[in-house]
Amino acid sequence: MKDYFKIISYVITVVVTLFIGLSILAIIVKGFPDLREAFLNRETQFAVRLSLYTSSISTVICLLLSIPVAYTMTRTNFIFKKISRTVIGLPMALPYLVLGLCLLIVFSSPMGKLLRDAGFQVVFHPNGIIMAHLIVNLPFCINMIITAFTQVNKRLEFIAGTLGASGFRQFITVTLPLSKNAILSATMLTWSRALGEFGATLMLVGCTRLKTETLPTNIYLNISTGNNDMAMASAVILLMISVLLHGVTYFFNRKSTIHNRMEDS
Amino acid sequence: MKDYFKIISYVITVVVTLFIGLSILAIIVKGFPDLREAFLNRETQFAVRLSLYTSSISTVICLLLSIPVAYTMTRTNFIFKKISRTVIGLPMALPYLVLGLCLLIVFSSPMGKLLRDAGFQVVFHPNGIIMAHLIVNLPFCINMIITAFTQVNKRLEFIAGTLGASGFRQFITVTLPLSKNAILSATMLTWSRALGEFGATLMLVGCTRLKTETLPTNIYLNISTGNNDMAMASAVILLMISVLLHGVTYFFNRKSTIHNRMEDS
Amino acid sequence: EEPSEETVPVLEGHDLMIYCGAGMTNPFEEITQLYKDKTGCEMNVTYANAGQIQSQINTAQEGDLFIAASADELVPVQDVVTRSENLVLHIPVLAVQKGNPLNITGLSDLVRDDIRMVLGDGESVPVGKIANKALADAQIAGQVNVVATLTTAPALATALESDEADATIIWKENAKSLSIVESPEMDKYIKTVVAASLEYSQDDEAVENFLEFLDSDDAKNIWTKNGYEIAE
Amino acid sequence: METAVAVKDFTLRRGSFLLKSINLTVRKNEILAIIGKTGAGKTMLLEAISGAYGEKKGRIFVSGTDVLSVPVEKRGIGFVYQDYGLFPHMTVYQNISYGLRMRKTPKESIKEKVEHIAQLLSIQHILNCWPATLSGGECQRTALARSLIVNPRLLLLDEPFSALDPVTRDKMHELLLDIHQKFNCTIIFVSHDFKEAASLAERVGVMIDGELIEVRNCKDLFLPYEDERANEFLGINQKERRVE
Amino acid sequence: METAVAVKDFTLRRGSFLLKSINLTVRKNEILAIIGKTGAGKTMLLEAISGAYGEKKGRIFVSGTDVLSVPVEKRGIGFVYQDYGLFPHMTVYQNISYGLRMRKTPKESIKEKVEHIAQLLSIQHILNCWPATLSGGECQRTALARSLIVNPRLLLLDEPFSALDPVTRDKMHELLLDIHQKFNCTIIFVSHDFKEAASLAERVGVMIDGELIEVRNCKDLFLPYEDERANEFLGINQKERRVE
Ligand SMILES: Nc1ncnc2c1ncn2[C@@H]1O[C@H](COP(=O)(O)OP(=O)(O)OP(=O)(O)O)[C@@H](O)[C@H]1O
Ligand SMILES: Nc1ncnc2c1ncn2[C@@H]1O[C@H](COP(=O)(O)OP(=O)(O)OP(=O)(O)O)[C@@H](O)[C@H]1O
Ligand code: MOO
Ligand SMILES: [Mg+2]
Ligand SMILES: [Mg+2]
Repeated sequence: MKDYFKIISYVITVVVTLFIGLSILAIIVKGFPDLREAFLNRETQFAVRLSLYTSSISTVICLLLSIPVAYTMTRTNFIFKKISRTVIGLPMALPYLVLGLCLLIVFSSPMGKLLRDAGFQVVFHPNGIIMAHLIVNLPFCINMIITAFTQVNKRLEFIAGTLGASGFRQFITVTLPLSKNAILSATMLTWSRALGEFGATLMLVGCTRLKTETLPTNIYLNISTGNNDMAMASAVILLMISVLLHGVTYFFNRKSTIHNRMEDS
Repeated sequence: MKDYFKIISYVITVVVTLFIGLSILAIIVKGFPDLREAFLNRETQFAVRLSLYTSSISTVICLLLSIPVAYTMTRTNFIFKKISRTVIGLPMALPYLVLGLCLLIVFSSPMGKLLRDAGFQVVFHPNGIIMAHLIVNLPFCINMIITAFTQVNKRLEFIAGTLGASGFRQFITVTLPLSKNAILSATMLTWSRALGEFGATLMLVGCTRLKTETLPTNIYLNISTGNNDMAMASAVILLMISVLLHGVTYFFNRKSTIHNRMEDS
Repeated sequence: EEPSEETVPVLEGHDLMIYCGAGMTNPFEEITQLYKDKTGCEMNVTYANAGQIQSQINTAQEGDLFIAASADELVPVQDVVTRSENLVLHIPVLAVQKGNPLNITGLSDLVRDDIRMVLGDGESVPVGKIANKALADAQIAGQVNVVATLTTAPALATALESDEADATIIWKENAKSLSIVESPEMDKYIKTVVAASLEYSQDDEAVENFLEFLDSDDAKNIWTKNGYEIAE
Repeated sequence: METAVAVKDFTLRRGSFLLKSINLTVRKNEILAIIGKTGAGKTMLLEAISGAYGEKKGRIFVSGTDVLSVPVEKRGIGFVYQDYGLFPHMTVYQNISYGLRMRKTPKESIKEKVEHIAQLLSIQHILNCWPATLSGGECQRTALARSLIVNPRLLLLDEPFSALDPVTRDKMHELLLDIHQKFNCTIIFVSHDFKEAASLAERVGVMIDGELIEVRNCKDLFLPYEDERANEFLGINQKERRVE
Repeated sequence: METAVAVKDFTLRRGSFLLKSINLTVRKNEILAIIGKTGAGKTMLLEAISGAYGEKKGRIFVSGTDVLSVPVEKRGIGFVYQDYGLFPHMTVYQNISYGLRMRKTPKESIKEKVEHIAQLLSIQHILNCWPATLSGGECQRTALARSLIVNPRLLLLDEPFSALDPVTRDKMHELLLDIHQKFNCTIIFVSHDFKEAASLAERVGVMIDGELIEVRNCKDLFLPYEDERANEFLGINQKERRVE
């Protein structure tokens, strides 16, 4: 039975890998001839920079917001916990396009106009890309981190308390490091999603070339122009960034802690 | 310090809730007047059914595939592990539109045509919606489940082995239940994403009314024709489904196991 | 006009697969519904923006017809177009916020620095291409304050409605909640909606018949009702 | 005489188990042993004294203040758990130094202190190991070191020597008495070893089925009890009969 | 005489710790105790015998076959870990019945057997509890019940009675001898209690610093050893000198 299941698992793994691999291969085959051109294209270069910049910033903000929210949800008795959690979960099943439209409505409202006059422009402005990423990613990221914090044994935090750690430091020195893997995984998913997001972005900031054009927008525009090969070339660049990103997370995820006697140090 | 951090966390929670809540409010305000009409509309009804059907099926398939793949990655020494893992992670940062295009290319290839002749049509067919959901969700789902399995103490599996459980049953009775929370969370995220996905779907199967039109494609079309209010009405329906879905996961997530002496049974 | 003069063949059991520009969803939906009711022909219409449709046609290599917002959209698929028919006129207009609060009277006004413009993307969006051409012809390209380029005509309209911009160039049918600047300058950019039959089609009978129907008054009425104009 | 711990009518229900109306006073600097049958509620009592249970049926005072009114990090309580509760993501060194780091002790001073206590507990050689790789006795001594190093006013030890071999255990006994003298702390420890209890503590509390039957001076430990269960537990039945 | 366990020149390095070339033969149906200083490698030796380490410096045979050549579920080995290793997501009942469920035993028969063994180990009252709520001694007995219920041919017990009070411990000793007789199994157990080792086992192995110094008959346990560390560990130094 053991081997039976193993074989099935292997087969499924191979099938899934082939399914995804073949699809990606399509990108590489189509995109490769134009890759050089894409690299040299000023617009593409700008899009790469803007994508990296906005997605990195939005990922950091997303984590900085998600961690305290997850803390509130799992470690305090904040009275609005339940309602907050429900509200935050709502956008998950909505198409990004709709979320973009929502943001457009919100930030075009008198309140949004006030913000703009105060110097924080969102609509048609690169800031909006970050906002779009945030509304797309926050619900997922918060959810994953809540799951992670829930797994941490609260007694270890209490022990940290008896050793003199305040609630905050218990959290920083025990809860957070024990959730490290899950947080890293959440970071990677968030970052990936931010890099690839264009539905909400397009709606909120449009696709002004050399101003609000991210790599996915660039791809969308190219596909919309029937320029599939250039689109695929940009997609190959995204793929490269993605591989790099995986490398980075892998680096942070290196196992330093031994969790098992069977392992050797 | 403790209270300081707590207060900041509360403030952030409130801000995030307001940010998301206001955006959602925009949907409800705009969509509510047309909601009745949307509910009575035969097309919308069809889209709701198709969305529920395809997203549920794709979520189940996604889990059925992700679990063995994650098993292979974390519990076996399959030789292609590393390469599989890398390939599977690649699509994460790609815009869904590109993934749809990839699938379109793959399934329009001679191989795809063979599949179609064998009775499995994908392009412009509801099957394609499921395929689109799969390529969008598999990388995320697999990643989350790998993270979950990695957290499980392998010694418990060994102990199960000494008690007579084969590798497969160790997995079923120990690894899987101990990852329950994370898997539930992954299921919900996957299902949500499937419900809201339209980028890849639109590319692969189009949006033929009463045939391949899901709720998000319906929304997309309405937005593309300037019919924002009808789009928002459909979005409200999606919201309702999403709330239901949260309810369901919450139900399965009810705590039955006591993980802490401080709790009472 | 009397629609039921002609004898309508029964096309029960036939089906057509049609790509249609997303911007024309409303009228075309009505037309196909009417046609289906009349003939029993199964109509599978899929809507998307032109570029996406071009990708789908070239990659999937199937489908019977492509309804495009202008003949320009046929270029990337011209090798597989067997026949194309002009349907109705697609009218681009200079649109401003309701009531024209900034009192814009023509293209030349757009250089004023109190006017914020939004335009369609100049390469991927048909109205965007038209706008670029119009601005260039008016010799004001580069002098107008374009705050953003967007990807769909309705999005441009939405931008004006929510006071994020003051003027734009869009199709007439998108400007229902805006004011249109009546200026003849835009007339030369009028496009024609075309229906192109594709070589992948396997059902000549149905294609022929539907193309005929598109030429009928029944169909044309629906177009005009939606803001399009009949070609002379 | 100052009171270090005062438990007043403390009652706690968990599932079907009931910790029944405990009354206990521990003097400052006293060493109190608690013995009792497995599942009698010894651990629960220690946990309650540490303020781990938020419920308030009865009250518990540590150094004169209600333990629940003070945040855990200000209570000055050290706790060595029966299952050690080491931080799995920190090495032995990091585990032991944790309390000092929370007190912002300078680095060199930390190093010195950790090495000193590690030497006393014979765990210098594992300072860089991860908890998951330690042997039972090594875990226990690490947990002991971790709470001793911050000199808590009150030390709660739950079977702190159970995983040690006799030689090491003797060494630890001496060490504990040493520390008690040096740092003037109050110690409550649970043990299954009557000899150990009697040799380390001044008084011994006997717990059975959620009740604290009696607290006695060590020398009287084996004198007959009113409660029959206590006699049975301490093996006094026979002796008594022989006496009769 | 049949051999149950044969360890041949087994060597294992973990971090800076070395289990040095162990040679050990255990007869079928024998009860062998292993004593030794904390951190000496007792647990590691048991783990190695159970086939937990995949490495192959030296070999280990259980019932005549190389333990690594048989998948773990076919080895017929029961293991009670020092830290119990209970399944946290199963109740005590589910933990105990786990092995029977894996053997597809009928439900009624499982119920009967679990209740029987729970009674023997005095844990009937906690069958529906979750491991996280149990006391140390309750965990230990649950772990014991869980491995006893499937009648393994070879039982490896790592300090199986350390968390029990003396009364319960005595009861468990009797139970173990009972089970040994009834089911004809081979038992290797680790203990810190010399008396316990001597009273339960036929032979005792002494481990120090990763070496298995000697395996002796119980009655000779306190006779002098060649290895000085063993003498010191067993407190023989003085005696020996007195004899001289
Ligand atoms: N949350 C809970 N739910 C149900 N029962 C509980 C809970 N917490 C503790 N118990 C029960 O309370 C009893 C007392 O537990 P405690 O750990 O205090 O015993 P103990 O005296 O320390 O025993 P030992 O010597 O075995 O460690 C046990 O029977 C335990 O199962
Ligand atoms: N993976 C590992 N890495 C480093 N050191 C390890 C590892 N596994 C075990 N050790 C060390 O091996 C030594 C022997 O451990 P073992 O658990 O066998 O001791 P023991 O004899 O059972 O002690 P105790 O009586 O305290 O339980 C210990 O010093 C332990 O720290
Ligand atoms: O009708 Mo279009 O092709 O979306 O402008
Ligand atoms: Mg206890
Ligand atoms: Mg051990």
